[in-house]
Amino acid sequence: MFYTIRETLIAFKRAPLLTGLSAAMVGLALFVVGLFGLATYNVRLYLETLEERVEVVAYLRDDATTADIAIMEAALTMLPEVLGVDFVTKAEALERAYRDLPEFNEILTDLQVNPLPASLDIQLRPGSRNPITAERVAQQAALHAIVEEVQYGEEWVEKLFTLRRMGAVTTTVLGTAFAVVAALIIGTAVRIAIFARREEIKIMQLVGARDSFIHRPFLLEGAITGALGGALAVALTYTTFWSVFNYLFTISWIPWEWAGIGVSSGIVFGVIASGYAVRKHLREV
Amino acid sequence: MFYTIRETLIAFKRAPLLTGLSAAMVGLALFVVGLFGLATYNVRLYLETLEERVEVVAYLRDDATTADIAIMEAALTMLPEVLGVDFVTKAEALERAYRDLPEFNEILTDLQVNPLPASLDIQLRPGSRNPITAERVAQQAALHAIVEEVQYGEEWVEKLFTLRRMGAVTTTVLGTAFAVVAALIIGTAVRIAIFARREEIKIMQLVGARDSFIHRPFLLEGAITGALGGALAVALTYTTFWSVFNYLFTISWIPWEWAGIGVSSGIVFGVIASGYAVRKHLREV
Amino acid sequence: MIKFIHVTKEYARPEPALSDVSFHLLKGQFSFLTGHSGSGKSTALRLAHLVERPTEGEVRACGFSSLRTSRRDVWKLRRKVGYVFQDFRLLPGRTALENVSFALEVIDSPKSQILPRAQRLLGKVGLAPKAGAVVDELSGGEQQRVAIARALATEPLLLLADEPTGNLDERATRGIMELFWEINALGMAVLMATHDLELMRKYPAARTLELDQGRLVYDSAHTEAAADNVGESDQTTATPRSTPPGDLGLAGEPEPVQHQET
Amino acid sequence: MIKFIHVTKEYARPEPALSDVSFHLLKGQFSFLTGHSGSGKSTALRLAHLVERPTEGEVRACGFSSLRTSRRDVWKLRRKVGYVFQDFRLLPGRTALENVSFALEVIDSPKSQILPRAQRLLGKVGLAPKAGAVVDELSGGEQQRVAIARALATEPLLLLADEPTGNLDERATRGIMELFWEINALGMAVLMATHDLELMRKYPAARTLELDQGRLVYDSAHTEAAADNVGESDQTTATPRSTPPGDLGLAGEPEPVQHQET
Ligand SMILES: Nc1ncnc2c1ncn2[C@@H]1O[C@H](COP(=O)(O)OP(=O)(O)OP(=O)(O)O)[C@@H](O)[C@H]1O
Ligand SMILES: Nc1ncnc2c1ncn2[C@@H]1O[C@H](COP(=O)(O)OP(=O)(O)OP(=O)(O)O)[C@@H](O)[C@H]1O
Ligand SMILES: [Mg+2]
Ligand SMILES: [Mg+2]
Repeated sequence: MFYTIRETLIAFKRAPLLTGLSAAMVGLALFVVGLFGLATYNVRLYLETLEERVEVVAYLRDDATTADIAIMEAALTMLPEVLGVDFVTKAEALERAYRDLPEFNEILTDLQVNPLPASLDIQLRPGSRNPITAERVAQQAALHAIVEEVQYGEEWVEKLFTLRRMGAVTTTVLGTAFAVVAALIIGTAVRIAIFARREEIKIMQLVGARDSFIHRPFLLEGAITGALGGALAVALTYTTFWSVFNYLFTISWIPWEWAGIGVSSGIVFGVIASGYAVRKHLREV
Repeated sequence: MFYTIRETLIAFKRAPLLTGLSAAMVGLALFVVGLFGLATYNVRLYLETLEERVEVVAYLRDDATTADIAIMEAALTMLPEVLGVDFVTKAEALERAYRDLPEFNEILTDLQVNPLPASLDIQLRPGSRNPITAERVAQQAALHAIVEEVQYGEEWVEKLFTLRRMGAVTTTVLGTAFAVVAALIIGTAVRIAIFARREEIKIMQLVGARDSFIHRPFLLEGAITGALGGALAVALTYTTFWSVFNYLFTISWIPWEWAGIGVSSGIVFGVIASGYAVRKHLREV
Repeated sequence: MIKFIHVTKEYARPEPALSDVSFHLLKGQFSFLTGHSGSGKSTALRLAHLVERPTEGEVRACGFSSLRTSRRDVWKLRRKVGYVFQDFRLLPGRTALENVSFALEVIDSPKSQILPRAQRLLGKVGLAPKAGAVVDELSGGEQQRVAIARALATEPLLLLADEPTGNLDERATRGIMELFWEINALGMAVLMATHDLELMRKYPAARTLELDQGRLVYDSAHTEAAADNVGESDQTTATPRSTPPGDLGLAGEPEPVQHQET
Repeated sequence: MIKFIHVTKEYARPEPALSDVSFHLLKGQFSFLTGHSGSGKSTALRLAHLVERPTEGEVRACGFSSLRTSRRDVWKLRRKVGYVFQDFRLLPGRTALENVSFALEVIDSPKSQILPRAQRLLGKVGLAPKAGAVVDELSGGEQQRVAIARALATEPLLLLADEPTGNLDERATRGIMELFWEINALGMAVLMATHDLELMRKYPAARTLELDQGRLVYDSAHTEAAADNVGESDQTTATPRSTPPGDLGLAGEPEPVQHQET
């Protein structure tokens, strides 16, 4: 172990340029993934705020009593998919209509009685904002006798759901592609670096070193290169985040676990790439 | 020139692994940019379809004559910002309301006369779908006597405009970041490859080669590496496009000029990186 | 120690580098390997180290046969053999001391002995004051002596030395040769490729093998035998005519071919 | 051709590799440079090639002064000088022929002459049959001869040869030395570092410079002068006591220091 560490340090000391360049390359490759993660994470957050608007509205008959409404509200609140229930009176509904639908203002003003019904607005829990759950909740609400009609903006919910699915697929595809590319770049960088040291590997073999003995420092070197690169990637991503946040618009920093995963995968890939590259050179002698 | 080409070929022949790895690295770096370009291009196309919905609606008085309406339609059509004008009759408006606003169905059915006004729906040209132009067109429309009221969904237009601006900024920031990263990766790859050949550079100097003489093959090599990498990047991006198109959802291929720009920049960066790296090694001897 | 049995080695080129070479170097024997430039000396040494494998025939060294030892096991052979490469092959960027101690680390020497032993060997080849210098910055002769120190540091059973004095002046050459003789007297077999006829004349007690265009044309162990029936049987090769000097009682005993460890 | 004026060269280490060395190698003169391993021979040659610059003093070679020639101009000097490196420094992965012709291409020789001349020189060093072999696959002595052919191919005014026969057998050494003498007779100055005393004895007509621990302790051009006041003035160093053999009429004329072209 001591030998391995010392050999690795010697390699760094001997060819700081090579090590530095490899680490930089790894860092840049992971930075691409980091940037993408940052963008994805913020898009996801934005979609979530949109989703909060998904709600089921139960329009109530004008003859519903306060007690009936309270019972229904309590029943709905107990459903596992339901986050909360808001009661909107006829007056509040009219107010909203004035605000949201200016083209009807005239008509509404002309009417003697308030034609708009009272309603219970049912918000769904984050995981349940999809067409199927929304419909189920709507059916539950429709069972109550005081309900005139239930609506949940099928179209909007469907659209949002499609958008989310497309987003998820795109993110997965692009993310995977970037990760694979990053891995390949890391692998290539390490292989080139080891190619530049093939003579050394040969000499070690000639003086009787076992393959595992030759491997170890290179593996550790790959790990350190990966770690340095990962750290660099996190630093670059954070700098980007910070600049955008301060000079352009408000975005959120990715969860630190993501950063951790990035660095760890840098290390893993560094080790794998080194191992593969060294093995290839070992076989040649 | 002959010498340069021959030397470059020799370098490829001598260390195909090194050349191949460098080209692969360049290709992967540019692939990142290509993927991003593909995503950006398609998001842009999607935003454009959304923008098509930006329109100014002029509600007409019930006493407007067909002749008045025709004159107004003609006048509006002649405005440079206007793409087209659609006349929507009172009956059509009612039909739309039934369709789009189900919660008002009951009210609408109860009414004896149709309360909804006829309207002229004005579509704007692609470059003019922003709050300022929309307002100007709205003011133009309001000048006509037969107009009751003009609306153009200020909020929606504003939002879309903000979305587009954010999109443009994000694209520019991310795109620049990716391009810079790709350039750095290319530079690093070429530098590592040349580092692996520093002994050769030294020998050339020792036998009396002028710096420019040593440079040239490396520059050509950088150019070829860049070109190969660029071609690889285009191929990879196209493969991704093709897979997504066939197995996931319909997207569009980026304009071929973008691909051309990608490959050219690969070449330019290859040459610059080689030049820089060789110069660095030349100075050391 | 080393046994070549009708060994032919062909590289990509048409003329073989070695053709039908047979000889047997006994335990503790000292032998020069001579011949013109390109006659196959280095090739013979590389074959004995299993860096290359013969095209035909068999090479046995320290109990390892070229026919049975897999690539993954050659390190076991290499730990018993010291090799002074013609082009030194020092680890670049490391000091002389690091180069020598590296060879000791590789074979898992006890940690406490590594540095003192490396120091002592550098002293023996006259490089004590240069122990801390990076090898790339040493003169040609100094590098060669580091290579020699590295080869001897592991106390090998067999030393393969490829023109180990090519970059040394007379005084240094004498020192190195005395060192070789001394360690040879303790039982280490030596096969030393050299083109220095005068050097060989100074050590008439050593066996001499001469190659010419890949053929073994002279073996002082069979002065009367014609060059072309050399190595026809184990018996002939196993009987040395000239034994190395010093107290090497075992030199005459034929070495049994040990089977490779697994 | 070469003039060392109180040259001292210190590397990172405390003891200088050369201290206060002064000598003047005349046009067309043949000189051996000898000394023990590590005495500074290669350092002196590198200084004459402006690969290194002196710490103190001045080196002039072929009209280029170490004090006035910038790094960007050294290629002009190198085109006039052939250098046989101690470690050969051949371009890896290329054939012997490519290595020699490369040196000719570098100095912009007429294209039609490059291959024939490279071929002829490989023939002269006895490597005609190996012209097409990749240098990495040549034997040590073969590589050394490729290096010699490369150095001579450009018809240099000055040959710096660093132990050019260290890997060669006696016969090949004789061939190379004859080649050197022959070309020297046509006017090429030679400064040859060697540790082969016997070789020097065979060419008593050549001048001999001897270094010891970085000091010039013997110069056959001043046999009576004490070693420590060697090179005190240009006058002493400029007068050769022994001139090389052959028809070198110009050997005695001191060479005017040309100023570097720009
Ligand atoms: N890897 C190789 N591939 C092809 N040919 C080779 C290889 N190594 C050596 N040769 C050829 O085999 C022959 C013998 O080479 P070897 O190195 O054994 O000679 P040597 O006796 O050591 O010569 P020297 O005294 O010059 O070192 C030479 O002609 C050489 O060109
Ligand atoms: N680049 C360098 N950095 C530091 N020290 C050096 C360097 N090159 C040479 N030396 C030291 O300078 C001294 C002279 O070296 P030089 O190579 O000139 O010796 P040499 O006479 O050529 O010896 P040899 O006959 O062994 O080749 C040696 O002690 C060597 O270790
Ligand atoms: Mg050899
Ligand atoms: Mg030297």
